[in-house]
Amino acid sequence: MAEARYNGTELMISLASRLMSDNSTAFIGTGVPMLAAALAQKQHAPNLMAVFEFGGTGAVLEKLPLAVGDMRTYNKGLYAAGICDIMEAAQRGFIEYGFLGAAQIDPYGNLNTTVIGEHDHPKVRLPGSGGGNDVGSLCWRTIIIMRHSARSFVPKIDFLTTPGYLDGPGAREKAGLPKGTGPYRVVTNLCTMDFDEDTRRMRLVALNPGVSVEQVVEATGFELIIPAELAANEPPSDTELRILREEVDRERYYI
Amino acid sequence: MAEARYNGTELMISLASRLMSDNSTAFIGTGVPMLAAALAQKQHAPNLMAVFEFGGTGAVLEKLPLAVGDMRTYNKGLYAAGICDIMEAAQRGFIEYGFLGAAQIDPYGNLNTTVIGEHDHPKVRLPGSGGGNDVGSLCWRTIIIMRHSARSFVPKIDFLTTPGYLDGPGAREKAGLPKGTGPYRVVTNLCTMDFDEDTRRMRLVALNPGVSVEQVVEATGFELIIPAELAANEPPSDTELRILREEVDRERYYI
Amino acid sequence: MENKTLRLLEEGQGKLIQPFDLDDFRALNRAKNKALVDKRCSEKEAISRWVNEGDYVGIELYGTVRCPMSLTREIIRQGFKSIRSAAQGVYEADLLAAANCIKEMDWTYIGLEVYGVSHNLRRTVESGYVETVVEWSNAALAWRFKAAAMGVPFLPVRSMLGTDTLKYSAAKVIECPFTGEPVALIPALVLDVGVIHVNRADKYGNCQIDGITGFAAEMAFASKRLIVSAEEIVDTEEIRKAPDRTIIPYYVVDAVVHAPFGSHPGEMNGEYERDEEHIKRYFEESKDPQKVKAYLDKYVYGVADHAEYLDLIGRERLDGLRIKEG
Amino acid sequence: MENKTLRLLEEGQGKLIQPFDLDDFRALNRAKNKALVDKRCSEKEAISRWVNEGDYVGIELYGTVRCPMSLTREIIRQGFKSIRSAAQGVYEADLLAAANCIKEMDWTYIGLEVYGVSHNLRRTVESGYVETVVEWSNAALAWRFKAAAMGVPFLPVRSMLGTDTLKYSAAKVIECPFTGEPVALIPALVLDVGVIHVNRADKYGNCQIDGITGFAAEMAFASKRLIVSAEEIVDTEEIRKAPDRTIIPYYVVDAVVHAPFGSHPGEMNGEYERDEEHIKRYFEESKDPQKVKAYLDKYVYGVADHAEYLDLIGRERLDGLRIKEG
Repeated sequence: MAEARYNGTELMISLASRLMSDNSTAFIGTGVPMLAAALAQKQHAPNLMAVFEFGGTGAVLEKLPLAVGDMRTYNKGLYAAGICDIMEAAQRGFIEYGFLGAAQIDPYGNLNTTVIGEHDHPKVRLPGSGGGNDVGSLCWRTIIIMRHSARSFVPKIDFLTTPGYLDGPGAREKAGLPKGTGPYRVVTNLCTMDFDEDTRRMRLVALNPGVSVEQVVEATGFELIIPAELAANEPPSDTELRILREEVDRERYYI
Repeated sequence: MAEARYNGTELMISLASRLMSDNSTAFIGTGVPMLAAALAQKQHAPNLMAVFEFGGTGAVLEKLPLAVGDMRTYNKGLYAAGICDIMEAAQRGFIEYGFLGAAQIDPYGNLNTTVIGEHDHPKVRLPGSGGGNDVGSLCWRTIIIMRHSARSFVPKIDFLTTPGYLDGPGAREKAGLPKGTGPYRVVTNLCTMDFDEDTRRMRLVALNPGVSVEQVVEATGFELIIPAELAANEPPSDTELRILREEVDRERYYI
Repeated sequence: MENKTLRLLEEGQGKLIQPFDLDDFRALNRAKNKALVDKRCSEKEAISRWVNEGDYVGIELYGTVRCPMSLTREIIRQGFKSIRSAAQGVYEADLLAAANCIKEMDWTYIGLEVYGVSHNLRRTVESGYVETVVEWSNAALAWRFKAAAMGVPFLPVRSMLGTDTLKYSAAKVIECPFTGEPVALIPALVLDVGVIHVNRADKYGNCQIDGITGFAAEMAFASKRLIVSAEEIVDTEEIRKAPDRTIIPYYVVDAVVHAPFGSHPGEMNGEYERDEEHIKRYFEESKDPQKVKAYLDKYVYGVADHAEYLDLIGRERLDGLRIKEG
Repeated sequence: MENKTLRLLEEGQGKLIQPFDLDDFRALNRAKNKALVDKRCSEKEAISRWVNEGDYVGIELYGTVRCPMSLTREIIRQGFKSIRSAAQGVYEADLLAAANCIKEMDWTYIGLEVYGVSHNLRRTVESGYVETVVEWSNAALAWRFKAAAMGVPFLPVRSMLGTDTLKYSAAKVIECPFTGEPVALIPALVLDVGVIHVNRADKYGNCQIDGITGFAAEMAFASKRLIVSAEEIVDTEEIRKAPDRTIIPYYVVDAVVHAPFGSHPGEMNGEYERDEEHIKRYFEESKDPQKVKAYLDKYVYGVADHAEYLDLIGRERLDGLRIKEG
């Protein structure tokens, strides 16, 4: 697959960053999303407003924050408030993009970050919802970033931590979740996927460089919708890689 | 009644101020209560924490505030927040004394500050609840300050703006109001009254200087409980009068 | 799950003057431009662009403190006749009433504090010009803004219970599903337009307020459209130096009006005292409808804008109101 | 009125670990002394006086920022074994888990952010030492503190709906009496003890925080007993100069602990960076229970108090973490 010019993480970061439009808002959690947002700000989205869970808004992402409450999340910011203020802004519809990851994902984009096995006697205790459920409930468009494997892309997840499209069309609204929200894209080391409007099931959109449909199908534990026409994801440009390596994550915490 | 050494307002202010104990908290509205609190602070209650509706807490009442949002309400204060913060502090039980006035009061201490006549076609439109209903609902002990007359002390008020004991014992709790709260004293130009524990009806406690029981009964439009023993309210001392006239209300806005 | 229910114990009979749809509100908030764009404009432009006849308009202030008076006078000047509003004010509500701008009101308190009842409000309500009056407590109204600001349909509260205030409001009382006890639910109040005066703002709308904040943040976040006026316009670098001083972030703001002495005849936290003489005279005159008309003709209709108003009041007089250091 | 009802659509099956009675909470708040009294004491005094075995203890922080670590280490040092807590932290929760202090948890997120999962938490939960785990989202937990801070039994929210997170929480879903749509209700969380670290406080407990405030105010107001530690103790005149900077007012505070570098190895807004090397090493070692024990023996049990801890870390090293001006 991807040649040695870049690694899978760098690819996912650049793909995610390209999904964010300028003059918009993104709810940023720790890890890859921070790098994607920082990269977007330095590229096509200088006016992307980065919103951090614990209160930072409009920070200039010069140095990579290591934590969602890190000083860098409100460094030279425009508004340093508290977690409730930010979550309520999301509840009021102010936040366009949210980023999520998970141990397990199902065909409807529902996510598990809580337990593997039974909740009360877990095989593996995972970190929990954190802000994930709130992001998946309240942001307009959530972008899910994961490594692609049949172990994590499963027909049924052990625990539904964060809502995707639940069990199909209209289910979110029926549950009382804000109208018009839900998973927007799934970005993996193999491809980009979205969700079919009629079934709300995951659909392949674009393959990463050197990746075949067969590879994607093999790494997906459920039936994926494969459209007749597929786009191709451009690899990270030299500029993107330079910014990532020399500006965004100098210390290489993530890449 | 009261000789010319002081007027009825000055008497009511000093009586009200004496009801507030030190190291406590008082929710202060505009008018007489502000003067009473300021007087108390300068006399027996230096640690009386004055809380103002729009956010001021712990101010040093050097100059008389003219409005509940006046700068003087947080001048050298300890905490300048917003109306919700203050009202929520009251809802959490932090505020001991609240002061209320009204156009009409009934035997249970229920107050009308909304309309005389029918609500939808009022004879007289009064200022409304303002913070009154909140004070009467959320403070532990409310002190009602009014001029005594049969026109305002009535068997049935035209509109129940602010809760006293509603229709008797247990009625506040039954309505969902916080336990153990309610009217504490009624201070008038004629006397001080409280509320009988068994019936929650108004009861005479102490007569003002030179006032007879008959005068009080005559000025009360409903049957007042008259106990066998009555206390006597001390007139404002020279010190109290000096502080009121020379320090608290120099401009004589109220007295 | 099996059909469990909760008891709905009481429903206020007051009209919900401003029905809300949180998903529509979300869509409007989503559509607001998040870019840093210069939003400065005059009172005239702000009101004519962002306020429509019949709108539900909220004006934030307390007593005579931090009142957006230059914007309030512009609303009157532009001749609105059927504004719906939350009456939690003093001088500004009295003035709007005097000019017959208001048709429906969520009412909590309108009086002139130390100077007593509001004659203009009495006239406009007792005469029936104001068609609908719905009762609320001060906290309830502030909490209704807070509910909208939180993006939720209601907030539970422990005041208003057992009273006619609740009966003539649009609140409801339910049996709490956690405690089993009665609790009042007050509906979110999503404003068409919010009008707020602050100490300083940058051209994008990031606002700082000194001293108590009243319900500025709650109202700002509860407004579909938000007009702020500021005593001073500062560079954004000032904002970035202390982001924890920002009470209202730029992205909720639609218009920024530079209005020095914008609260006159009211006061401004830490900047100037209220014009006691002017207010006292106004409240005296307000007993007489003719004199009120004369006041409006002179101070509102008779001037083209806030600058002319300040000239009329007199710069020297205004300087005299400034708070001296210390 | 006639028997109207609302539908109760869903009830989370999770345990309400900390049942609440708002009227009892009111009585406790009423009993707090409102006088300005000196509340300064040591970590040892604060924890032994205000924390009891089995208490529900909340520790406010975000990631590794503004952590009351000197107080957390004292809780471990005093050997508590059955604390109930809200796990919304990182390093401090990991440490409490490593020392087996916790029996029941309201859980939202416990991981080490950039360094991945918390090995100690995994062990304590997977081994069953922690008997009860109730799920919540981050916002839901913060809003539960906010409900208590507002003095109301619950808050309505639009997250958690439709998920197992709600099913394994103690939230309920009702039909909104205003919109008719489903809305989640999350119960108030009234803490026995709240533990918060701030930039500066006066001896009475008036606290200032620089930068983002996390959920400090909500937790402070949701606590029956409140212990604050501060990097710096300032004169009350400093507080009175800027009352609008007070995030936590004195009257809710029970103990004030002077704890310079109290957040170490975490960071402090505007004062010092986190000790990356120390944290990285700890998280590496935390994979091995023996090494965790050695860490606790050295940095917690092996020192008498915070002063000794700082000596052990080394004053020079600490100075190196200070943020240089600009």
